[in-house]
Amino acid sequence: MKLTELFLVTIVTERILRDDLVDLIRDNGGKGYTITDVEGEGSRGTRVSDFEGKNVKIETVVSREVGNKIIDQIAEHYFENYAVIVYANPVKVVRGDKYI
Amino acid sequence: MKLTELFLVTIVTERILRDDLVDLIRDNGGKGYTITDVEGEGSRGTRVSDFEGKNVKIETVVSREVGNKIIDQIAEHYFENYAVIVYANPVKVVRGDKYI
Amino acid sequence: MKLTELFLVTIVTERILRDDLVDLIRDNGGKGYTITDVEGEGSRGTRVSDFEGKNVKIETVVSREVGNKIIDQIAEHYFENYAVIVYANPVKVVRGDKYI
Amino acid sequence: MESLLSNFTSPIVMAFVLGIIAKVVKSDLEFPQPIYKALSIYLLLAIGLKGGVELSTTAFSDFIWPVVATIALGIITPLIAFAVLRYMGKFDISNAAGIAAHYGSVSAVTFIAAISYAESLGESPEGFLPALVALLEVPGIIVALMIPQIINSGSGSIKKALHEVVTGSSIILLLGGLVIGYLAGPVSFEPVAPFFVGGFQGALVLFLLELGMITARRLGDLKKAGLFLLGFGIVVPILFGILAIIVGLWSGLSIAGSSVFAAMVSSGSYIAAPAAVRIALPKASPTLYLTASLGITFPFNITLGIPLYYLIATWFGG
Amino acid sequence: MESLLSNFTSPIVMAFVLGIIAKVVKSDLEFPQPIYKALSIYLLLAIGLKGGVELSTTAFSDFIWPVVATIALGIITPLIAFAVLRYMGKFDISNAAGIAAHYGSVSAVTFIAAISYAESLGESPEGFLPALVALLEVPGIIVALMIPQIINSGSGSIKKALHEVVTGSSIILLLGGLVIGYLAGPVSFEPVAPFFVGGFQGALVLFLLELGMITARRLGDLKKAGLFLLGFGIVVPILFGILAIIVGLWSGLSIAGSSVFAAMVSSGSYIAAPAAVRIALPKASPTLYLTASLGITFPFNITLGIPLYYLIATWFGG
Amino acid sequence: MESLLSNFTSPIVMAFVLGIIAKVVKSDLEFPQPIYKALSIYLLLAIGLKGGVELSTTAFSDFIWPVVATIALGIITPLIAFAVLRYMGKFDISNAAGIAAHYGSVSAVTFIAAISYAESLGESPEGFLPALVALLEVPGIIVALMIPQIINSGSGSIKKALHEVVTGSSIILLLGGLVIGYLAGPVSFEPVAPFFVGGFQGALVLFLLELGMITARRLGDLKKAGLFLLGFGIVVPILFGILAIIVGLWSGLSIAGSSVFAAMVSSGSYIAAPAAVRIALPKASPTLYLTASLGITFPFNITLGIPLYYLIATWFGG
Ligand SMILES: Nc1ncnc2c1ncn2[C@@H]1O[C@H](COP(=O)(O)O)[C@@H](O)[C@H]1O
Ligand SMILES: Nc1ncnc2c1ncn2[C@@H]1O[C@H](COP(=O)(O)O)[C@@H](O)[C@H]1O
Ligand SMILES: Nc1ncnc2c1ncn2[C@@H]1O[C@H](COP(=O)(O)O)[C@@H](O)[C@H]1O
Ligand code: NA
Ligand code: NA
Ligand code: NA
Repeated sequence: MKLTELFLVTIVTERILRDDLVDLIRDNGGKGYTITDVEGEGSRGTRVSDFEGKNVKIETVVSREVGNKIIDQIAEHYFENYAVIVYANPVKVVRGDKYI
Repeated sequence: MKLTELFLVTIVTERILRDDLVDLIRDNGGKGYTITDVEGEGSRGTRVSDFEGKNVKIETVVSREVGNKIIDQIAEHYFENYAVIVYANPVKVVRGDKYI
Repeated sequence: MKLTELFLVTIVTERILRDDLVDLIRDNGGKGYTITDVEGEGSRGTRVSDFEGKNVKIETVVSREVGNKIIDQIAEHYFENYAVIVYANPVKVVRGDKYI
Repeated sequence: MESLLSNFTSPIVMAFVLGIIAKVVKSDLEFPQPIYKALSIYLLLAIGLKGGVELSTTAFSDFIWPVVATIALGIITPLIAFAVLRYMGKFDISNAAGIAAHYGSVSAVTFIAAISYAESLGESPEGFLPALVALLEVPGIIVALMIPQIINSGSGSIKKALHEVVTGSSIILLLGGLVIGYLAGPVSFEPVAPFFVGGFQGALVLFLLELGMITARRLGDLKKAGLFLLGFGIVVPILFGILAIIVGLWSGLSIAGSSVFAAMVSSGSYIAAPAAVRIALPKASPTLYLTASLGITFPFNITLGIPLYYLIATWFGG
Repeated sequence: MESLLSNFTSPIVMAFVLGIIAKVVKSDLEFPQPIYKALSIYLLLAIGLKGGVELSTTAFSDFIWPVVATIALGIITPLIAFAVLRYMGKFDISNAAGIAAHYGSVSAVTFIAAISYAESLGESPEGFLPALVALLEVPGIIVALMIPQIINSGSGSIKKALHEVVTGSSIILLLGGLVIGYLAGPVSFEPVAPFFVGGFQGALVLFLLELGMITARRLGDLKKAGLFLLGFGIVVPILFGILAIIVGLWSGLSIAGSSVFAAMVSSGSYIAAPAAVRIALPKASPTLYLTASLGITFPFNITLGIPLYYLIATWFGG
Repeated sequence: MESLLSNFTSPIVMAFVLGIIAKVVKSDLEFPQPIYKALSIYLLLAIGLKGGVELSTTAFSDFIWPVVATIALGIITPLIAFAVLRYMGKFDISNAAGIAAHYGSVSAVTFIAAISYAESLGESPEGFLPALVALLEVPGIIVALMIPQIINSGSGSIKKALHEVVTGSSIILLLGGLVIGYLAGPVSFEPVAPFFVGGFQGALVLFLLELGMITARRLGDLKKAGLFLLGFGIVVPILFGILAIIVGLWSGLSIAGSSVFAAMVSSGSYIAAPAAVRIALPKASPTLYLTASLGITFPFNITLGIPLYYLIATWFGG
């Protein structure tokens, strides 16, 4: 099976940003995403979404360029006021061209 | 602590394939797996499992050979008709020989 | 955006160890963590937490040293008697200095 | 006309509409998955239990003919549906069989809504009808899945699909409930009645709220489904309903019972069938079969179909 | 005094205290998230339904003035709260407006607890009060979010926040319930009453157990909130309560009705408002507004406030 | 004999069997985790509340001796269990103590099933028995966990385990419910009774359906547990049951009360104890203690044990 090297960008953030970030991913050329309900702690405390299910983790497999764009956008719009962590690592993807 | 380099194979797919894929992992020599309930979107739309809890993410830490076998099998049996994404990345595992 | 290379340490274990491991991460210098409810199978069978929601996955983004300390501590205290898998991989983190 | 209106002001139907509205205005209202599952476990078990308790006080001769009628319709309806879809609708074999499997089976919620409707009019449909729901659930799916196997060798795993249907949670709960209710009888059932009978209608309101939200998602797929399927999803249920009323009355069911029977037979499954079809006929499009059974026939039946079947049953049986 | 004590031995209030205790002793007691959500869906829908059924038998002239009073207080209270926070408390614009939005809106649970309290004393507050809860939920948030827009251009997205509030699940459920209950009327409502009325008080006990646990987490933030906010969270609700009693009695509400109205007006939202404020005023600190409305005012109202409002209403209206 | 049969046709017992069957035929029936948790919160709180309300109308002298009896048995039974396991069964210290901790504690569901059984026979066991369940939950676990500490220094953290037991959710809910029920009394309890009393038996049916499925998973481990443990899991509960009947009757409990007391004392914990043992005795095998208490003793008690204890109590006390 041919494997393509792409990037897995992982975002963990407040649940309230969920739909916004999905839009952000799509608008920057992401072809898909996977969302998990998670809990967590970091440098910021209180969430307004105590009632709504804590944090979400959004993972998206993208090309390097799309990944960079997504990261930049998140940094610009959400880093200042929201609880969010973003990291990326290379992954080998089957049928990788579907996701570029 | 001695760390062994192995591969983390991640599969996100329709919930209905869950048990089949667990069998597939075992049959190809996987020694364990971790399953998470997730949601997501990609190129395929409707799931029959709207009622059943969306997608599942299956992660398995395996040797390179086992990983390749698993990927090939999934590609052969499920890529045509089902919603599925598969990717892999190297990880350093503690007590790695347990998983080979 | 400047990206820092750090390590993502992933631990999957019995739910009953959840709070202990969070303490262990903090005590060794981890600055945050993300927890997911998961299911899984490995070499150990029965969990006492059948009622409590199976396994948990704990992910923490840390520096190499902190990661090594965490891994060593877990190996020392939990490997003998509990179901646990630990692995690590490098990730590029945005605002990485927050997590060192 | 009036009885139609009374259906529209039933809390059950209005909750369904509220669910649709919530999604149309993009509300963040969300029904937790586990609650949805719990409600469906509760509803299916409750139907089974009540049916079983009733069965325990019913003479065998009263329900043997309805049983025969149910099995017959369970075999005939998917065949008719397949023929219509394949030869009139020009669907390929997989899709025609996949959709047919849904219409051969039954939607438990449609059944419950029909019972509630009849009861709201002061009628009392036969108590053993839930046993017929359990009976009708399986054969239609099997018949439909067999078609591609006979025509050519289908690609999916029919054996796995059969296991899926026969041991599916709805069958386990319905049948299990029936047996428990039957063995318990009215006296042992009494202590659990407040939970399973008293709370039933209210729980149904919540369930239909969620079904409305799920259906709303399907409505977006209506375009992809096409005009033929839209017509199919309304006309074929009406035909099946009329057929069921005739057969039902003939088998000895009361007028109200026949109208509920019609709702049952005309309804399309959207829990048991989709899972089985996805496994046995992986090439069949979930968009098509789910849109038909959940996006078209279910809302039609719940709002217009049920009062219509009652009207027709009254004409035929009066 | 006695009526105060009777509030403390109500299962609802004691369940709330038990929840706090559970967290204080670090019990592993945990309320599953989906259950919490399901309970709040149930409670909101149930309030709406009951209110709607009552509305269907109430003359328009009976509730038109209370409606006017509600809207007026929905506009005035966030403005007062903002002024107090900004000019006496020296909070910045974002935080003052963010907290004000919470106090302009309403806590449905406080409302329910007030109804239960009144009923436990043998009173019967007006049945249409839930309609006022739905009415009061939105305008206060809008007014408060507008303030920073008017003073300077606020940074967050006010449009998104408004959509969030207006289509929020509490509004959909309350309003939807009201309409369904109104259209159904007492007769169609009867079959679902055991679920939505009979089970209501008990479900509320579970809900308050969980609210107690959530509140306990807030208590840890009390220090960060500061003394001013602590005073604000107690004194301002009392003032709003007195204001509401006067306006309520004037608008024709009964004594019991006015006391419930006071609990409503004095309460701070902790579901609809936080989500909207987080979006529209991202710089406002969730710690401040959640601690105020959920950590201070809610426990105060549920234990002391409600009996107090009843006492005052009796003085004023007697 | 007849009363045994009547136990087998109780909806509760049959739901348990249905759960086992569902797993044996590999049905996809699944009980959502949060629902399971919610049901157990509900059941424990409901037992507590009902017990508390009863306590509030019971004279102190009526239950002081049963309290003493409960504590005594809570201390003695784990010691006996340990001795049997260690010296007859040749288990190592960790495993013997770990299993003993389970049998020193109590299974709330077994208790409830025993109450239901007695009530189905027209008996009315003492209303304060739930208070004894809360009392019996803790000491047995503590005693058993102490044994390895005394014999040699145990490896796990006993302090953490004790905190786990004493602040565990079952204690918080049972004790909390008792106190709330006691303070509320019958009058304040009335509005929540439909939820906590009316719905109780039905909720129990759902709970036992799930317990059946969990137990079925344990049945696969029966082989690993070995013949000795199988015998232990049946014979020791019978012995404990007889002991409890004698002590219970002596302490003034009624015949029905003594039979329920026997079910309680003979039962093995499978919620509180496993968590504590896993922490305090990490070397003890969960397979052994869970299979014994949940896979053997629980099904035995629920089907045969409870009617048996009733029979014996009738002999002894008649
Ligand atoms: N070092 C970390 N490792 C893993 N997850 C983290 C880390 N720091 C923060 N997070 C996650 O990101 C969320 C927001 O972090 P923060 O913005 O630091 O409050 C937290 O609630 C965690 O779920
Ligand atoms: N680019 C992507 N990144 C992350 N997850 C994806 C991506 N594409 C698809 N997925 C996940 O895989 C599932 C199946 O994808 P697909 O086969 O493209 O419909 C989706 O529902 C997502 O959960
Ligand atoms: N090879 C593996 N790949 C992924 N997850 C694993 C693997 N082995 C074990 N796990 C996870 O770690 C848990 C404990 O594993 P073990 O200690 O082997 O029983 C399992 O329940 C799985 O969730
Ligand atoms: Na049908
Ligand atoms: Na207010
Ligand atoms: Na015991």
